[in-house]
Amino acid sequence: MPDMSVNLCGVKLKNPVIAASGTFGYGMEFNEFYPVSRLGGVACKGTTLKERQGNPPPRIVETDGGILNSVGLQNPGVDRFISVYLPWLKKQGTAVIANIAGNTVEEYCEMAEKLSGTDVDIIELNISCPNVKHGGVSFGTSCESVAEVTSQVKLRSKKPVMVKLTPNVTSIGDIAKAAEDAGADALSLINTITGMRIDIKTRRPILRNNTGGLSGPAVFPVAVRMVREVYKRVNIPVVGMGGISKWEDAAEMMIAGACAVQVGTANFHDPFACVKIIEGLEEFAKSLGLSSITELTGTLKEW
Amino acid sequence: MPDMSVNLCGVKLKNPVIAASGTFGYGMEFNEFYPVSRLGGVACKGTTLKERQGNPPPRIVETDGGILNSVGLQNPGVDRFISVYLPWLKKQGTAVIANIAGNTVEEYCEMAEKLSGTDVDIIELNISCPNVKHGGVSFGTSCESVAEVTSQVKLRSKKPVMVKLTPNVTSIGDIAKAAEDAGADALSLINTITGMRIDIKTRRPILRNNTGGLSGPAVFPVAVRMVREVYKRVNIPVVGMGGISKWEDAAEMMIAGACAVQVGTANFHDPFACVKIIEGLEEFAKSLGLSSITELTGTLKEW
Amino acid sequence: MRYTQETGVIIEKREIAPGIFDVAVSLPVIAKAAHAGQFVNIICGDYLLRRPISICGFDPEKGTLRMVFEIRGKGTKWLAERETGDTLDVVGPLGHGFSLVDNTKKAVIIGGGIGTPPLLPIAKFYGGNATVITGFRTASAAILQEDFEAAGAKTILCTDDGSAGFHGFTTQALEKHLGNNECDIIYTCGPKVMMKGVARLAEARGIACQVSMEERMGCGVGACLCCVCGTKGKDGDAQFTRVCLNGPVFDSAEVDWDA
Amino acid sequence: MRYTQETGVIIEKREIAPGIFDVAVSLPVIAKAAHAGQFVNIICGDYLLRRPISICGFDPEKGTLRMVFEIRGKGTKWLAERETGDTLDVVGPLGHGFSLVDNTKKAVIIGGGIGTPPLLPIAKFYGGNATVITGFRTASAAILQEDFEAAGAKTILCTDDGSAGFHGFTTQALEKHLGNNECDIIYTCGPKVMMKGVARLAEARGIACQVSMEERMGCGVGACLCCVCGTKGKDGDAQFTRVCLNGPVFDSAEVDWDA
Ligand SMILES: Cc1cc2nc3c(=O)[nH]c(=O)nc-3n(C[C@H](O)[C@H](O)[C@H](O)COP(=O)(O)OP(=O)(O)OC[C@H]3O[C@@H](n4cnc5c(N)ncnc54)[C@H](O)[C@@H]3O)c2cc1C
Ligand SMILES: Cc1cc2nc3c(=O)[nH]c(=O)nc-3n(C[C@H](O)[C@H](O)[C@H](O)COP(=O)(O)OP(=O)(O)OC[C@H]3O[C@@H](n4cnc5c(N)ncnc54)[C@H](O)[C@@H]3O)c2cc1C
Ligand SMILES: Cc1cc2nc3c(=O)[nH]c(=O)nc-3n(C[C@H](O)[C@H](O)[C@H](O)COP(=O)(O)O)c2cc1C
Ligand SMILES: Cc1cc2nc3c(=O)[nH]c(=O)nc-3n(C[C@H](O)[C@H](O)[C@H](O)COP(=O)(O)O)c2cc1C
Ligand code: FES
Ligand code: FES
Repeated sequence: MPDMSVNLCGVKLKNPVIAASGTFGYGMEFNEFYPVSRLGGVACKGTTLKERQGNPPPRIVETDGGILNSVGLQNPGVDRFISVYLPWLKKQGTAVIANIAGNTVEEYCEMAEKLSGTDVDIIELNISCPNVKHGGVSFGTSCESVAEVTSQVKLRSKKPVMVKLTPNVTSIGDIAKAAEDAGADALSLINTITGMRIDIKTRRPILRNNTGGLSGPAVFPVAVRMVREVYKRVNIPVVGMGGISKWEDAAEMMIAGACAVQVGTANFHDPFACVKIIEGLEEFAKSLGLSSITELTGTLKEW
Repeated sequence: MPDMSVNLCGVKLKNPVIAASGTFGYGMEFNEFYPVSRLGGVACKGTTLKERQGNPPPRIVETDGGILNSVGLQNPGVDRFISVYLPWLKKQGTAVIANIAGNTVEEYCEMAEKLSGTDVDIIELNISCPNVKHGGVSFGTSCESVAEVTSQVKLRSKKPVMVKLTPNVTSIGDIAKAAEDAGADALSLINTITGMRIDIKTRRPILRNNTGGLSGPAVFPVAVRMVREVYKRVNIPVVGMGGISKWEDAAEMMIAGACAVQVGTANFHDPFACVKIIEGLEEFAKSLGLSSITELTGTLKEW
Repeated sequence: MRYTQETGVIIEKREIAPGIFDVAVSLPVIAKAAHAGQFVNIICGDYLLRRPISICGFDPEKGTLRMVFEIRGKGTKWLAERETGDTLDVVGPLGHGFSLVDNTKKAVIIGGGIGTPPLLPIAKFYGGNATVITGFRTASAAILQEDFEAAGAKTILCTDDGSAGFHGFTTQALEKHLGNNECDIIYTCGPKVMMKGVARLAEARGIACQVSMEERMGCGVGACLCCVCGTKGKDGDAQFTRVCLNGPVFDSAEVDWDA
Repeated sequence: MRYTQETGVIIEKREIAPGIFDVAVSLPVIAKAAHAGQFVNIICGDYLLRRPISICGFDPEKGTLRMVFEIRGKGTKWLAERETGDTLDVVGPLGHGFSLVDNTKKAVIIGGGIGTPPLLPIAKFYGGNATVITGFRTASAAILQEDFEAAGAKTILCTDDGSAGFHGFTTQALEKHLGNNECDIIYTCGPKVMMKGVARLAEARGIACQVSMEERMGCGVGACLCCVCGTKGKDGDAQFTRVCLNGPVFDSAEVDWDA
């Protein structure tokens, strides 16, 4: 049997499949389908310093091969995350990734400090949420601000810091390099691509927030390309996501350069998506005679 | 009957539907399905100063809701475009948009000069082709180079100049504004989003060029959002494209801000796509009691 | 494991009004766990998001679930094209349903259009103590009248165009009914404006009222926060609450109708 | 209007080898215009790109087109699931086919695997003057042998595993055949390496050779330049030429096998 575990900046994941932030809550709901201990990890819903109500509904619309969402970081705030949700999830026996989003660099730092005193495994810096007015994606679109928030958080965090990148940029490679140089322990990508759909009868955007973030199979080729670009540019681990819905996609993402993957939108279609991807990857590794699934990562032979 | 014609920077199109560059050749082939005179216009295959062979095959791969292509501007060069293809197409009775791509600003200018002496209706500056090594998309990703190439071409062109923007940028609004300020007569968007797909058996990119450009329904929400963003930012006409495959999509794009649309990938699925979109838009305009299809443009009521 | 993903065979299908279909699907696990007011989430062909459909009936013995749905778009069109013998991929039972406590109380049930199906199990519970007021555009769009009658409920049919029953809105019929009859509890499902009107009438009279909300959904299980509706927080503050997990049924007093 | 988009009913369907299907579709306009070596482009379910399939036979009187295809992926799987009575959206006839000029000449036809079907009309043209050499992985994968025989052609069956006929490659069988027989023209369709081998044998002997190329396609009609293969330009320069319009059939001397 191939070894399915991967080492993500010092944290051992039992397999390379992580549920993506915002699509899986804190794991409690999907735990009613299967034990979330099956997963390599759970990236929790984006957390802010204070509780947030998020954007008014409708918050989701289906598009060809994807969805747009505009949840806008509804969450109970970092303190309740730590006191209520984290203990439950940690008890299940899977790596816990806290996903944090601030309005200011200082907010990111405060949250990182608070989380440093918990048994969270990794902090994922969400500098790429397109659905909030302040902070969010604006931190992720320039090398300077990426470097600034990353280096400041690194000073105050005792946990490994994984920076989550937005695809809404001209050069994902430059942004990735800036995060690495600023001390990021790992990178994850892609967050959603900003989009809009309109109801032609009412001539209103379907989402009450006007725009939303595109995810799902539609974005997969863009995600693979960006993961590849980043993998070639940095020496820290890259976690790939964006449109992964079956094990073949996960394998493709790993071959492009991902050491682990996150699965988001696919959970909506098939609640067992993550489990099936883990099983499929294991079969694949077996059929290739790999001793470890990590042997896939970055093995793409470009033309 | 609603008036279906639109005025695109001084050129009257009989209807707002233009076949998108690179998907329709010079119209000869689709003219074997229906008279291309039915169309508002044809944007011709991207033309370079000298003949180009393009990239080796495979040049296309299907993805969820879209395709990646890496044709790489195979074309006979601007002189043969002018002597062989343009006369035929012009004779059909549809607006002819010459799409040009240069390796240098000077090449763009030379082509614009040559085309100024022909009966081409509009020059579309392709500063957004992701499938060539030099020039192409690199011109389209910074405000400075967009401004430079646009203003230089404007000095040498007697034809209206429509600048075609790439979606692979952090702020499409800034780029659009730079093009407008440099004298662009119109803007068209979006070109393709760079992506990659991998054959997990061979661990090779499926496209021989490694990466390709994503088009088709998958990109539609991104295109609508960008067209909206650009429409709000500039005062010149915007031609919307990216994933339009039915009249409802064209209507949505116009409501977002497009004065006309281009249809590309949809022609591959349904050779009559453009004709059906024209008919559908006309029915729609009739059902709304519009006297002119132009009344749709930009009528979105944002929340 | 509170939630089940089950592949079930369609064992019966009828078009009960133009564009409205009544199906029975063999889903033994879900049927056993189901409760009035809950819903299921169904894969419709190649569309990415599942479509939520209310449970109109459940037979734990036969292991069947009954659903009534209307063609509204691509997904429901696909669903309507399935035939007896075809299978469906269904997740359920989902959400927090109606509370049914004391069937000696007098219940009034108000349904509007395709909001009517989830109310049938309530009528079955209250039997003769239930009055069912349903509203439809026109006579031919009316559904489930015989089912409500078979449950022993009194029925008041309303149509917008007066082509059958009471000519007017369900809220008007409700107001009339409440003037002359006892009522301990009200249940409603239908268009938002109708439910808002029903809630106002109920609250004015101090009658408990349960409403079933509708919202576009992602996960359907409470994990993504896509499906929220406005509710009043403890201190009266507006907040957003998940329809799929905390609803679809809410106490009308909780709902912030203007959010 | 050289091209037609036609919706045709499947009037016959058979699985002629595991995973290989033989269908007859009613497409009167396309069938009337079709020529050996051309292909059609078919919508397969919800997939965006049409799938190119060669014309294996055409009956202008009955108005039917015959196609033989193998399940290779999602699209051909969808196609294989269609049944008699279902309709297909087909564009055709497309491309530049085989040139068939003088049926008194001796023709040798070499097909590999699923490359065999487009060769059947050639065998019908040459009849007794045709020798058909076909190669398959194994005996059970062999197709169309009776059809070639019915056309009056001599057939030489090769299998990679020796489970039927000649144990070895078609190119070996061809070399043997050419050593002992007259041959004026060669036609081939199959895997690229096989065609390259055939072309080399033909060119060494100065025999004209027509090859049918395969490439991933976009528009299928010559407009998008997605489907090119390497060919030798007039001055011997490498260039890329559209398989869908200038091919799929090329003179073997034109093809740049290493592009
Ligand atoms: C809890 C709940 C119970 C429901 N019960 C029933 C029922 O018993 N019978 C019935 O006919 N309908 C019911 N609906 C509405 C039904 O889900 C929608 O009509 C259906 O999703 C429309 O899908 P479509 O693909 O046909 O429409 P499209 O407009 O093509 O769908 C596009 C997207 O929008 C979503 N969407 C569109 N309209 C609605 C809507 N009204 N509510 C939620 N999502 C929507 C779809 O799910 C899909 O994701 C219920 C909805 C909810 C939330
Ligand atoms: C001119 C021509 C004639 C053909 N004639 C036949 C025939 O008579 N019988 C037959 O069985 N097959 C034939 N093929 C091959 C057939 O088109 C492919 O097997 C089919 O497209 C695979 O589609 P899929 O969805 O099943 O596979 P997938 O791999 O899922 O397809 C993904 C994409 O790649 C394309 N693709 C994959 N393989 C090929 C291929 N070999 N050639 C071209 N495109 C490919 C598909 O069209 C699709 O766009 C022909 C191909 C060409 C170009
Ligand atoms: C409903 C929804 C909510 C999301 N919320 C968050 C979030 O809170 N923080 C975050 O970093 N990413 C969030 N994302 C982005 C996902 O984590 C992921 O990056 C993206 O959806 C692409 O992956 P996918 O195609 O597998 O869904 C959200 C995505 C969706 C669909
Ligand atoms: C095969 C192919 C070739 C293309 N070639 C060109 C080109 O030469 N010049 C150009 O400006 N755009 C080119 N494009 C981009 C299209 O014109 C269009 O911007 C893009 O495909 C998005 O529209 P769609 O989704 O309707 O196809 C090409 C697109 C495709 C699919
Ligand atoms: S649909 Fe995901 S929380 Fe309700
Ligand atoms: S497939 Fe478009 S040119 Fe051949």
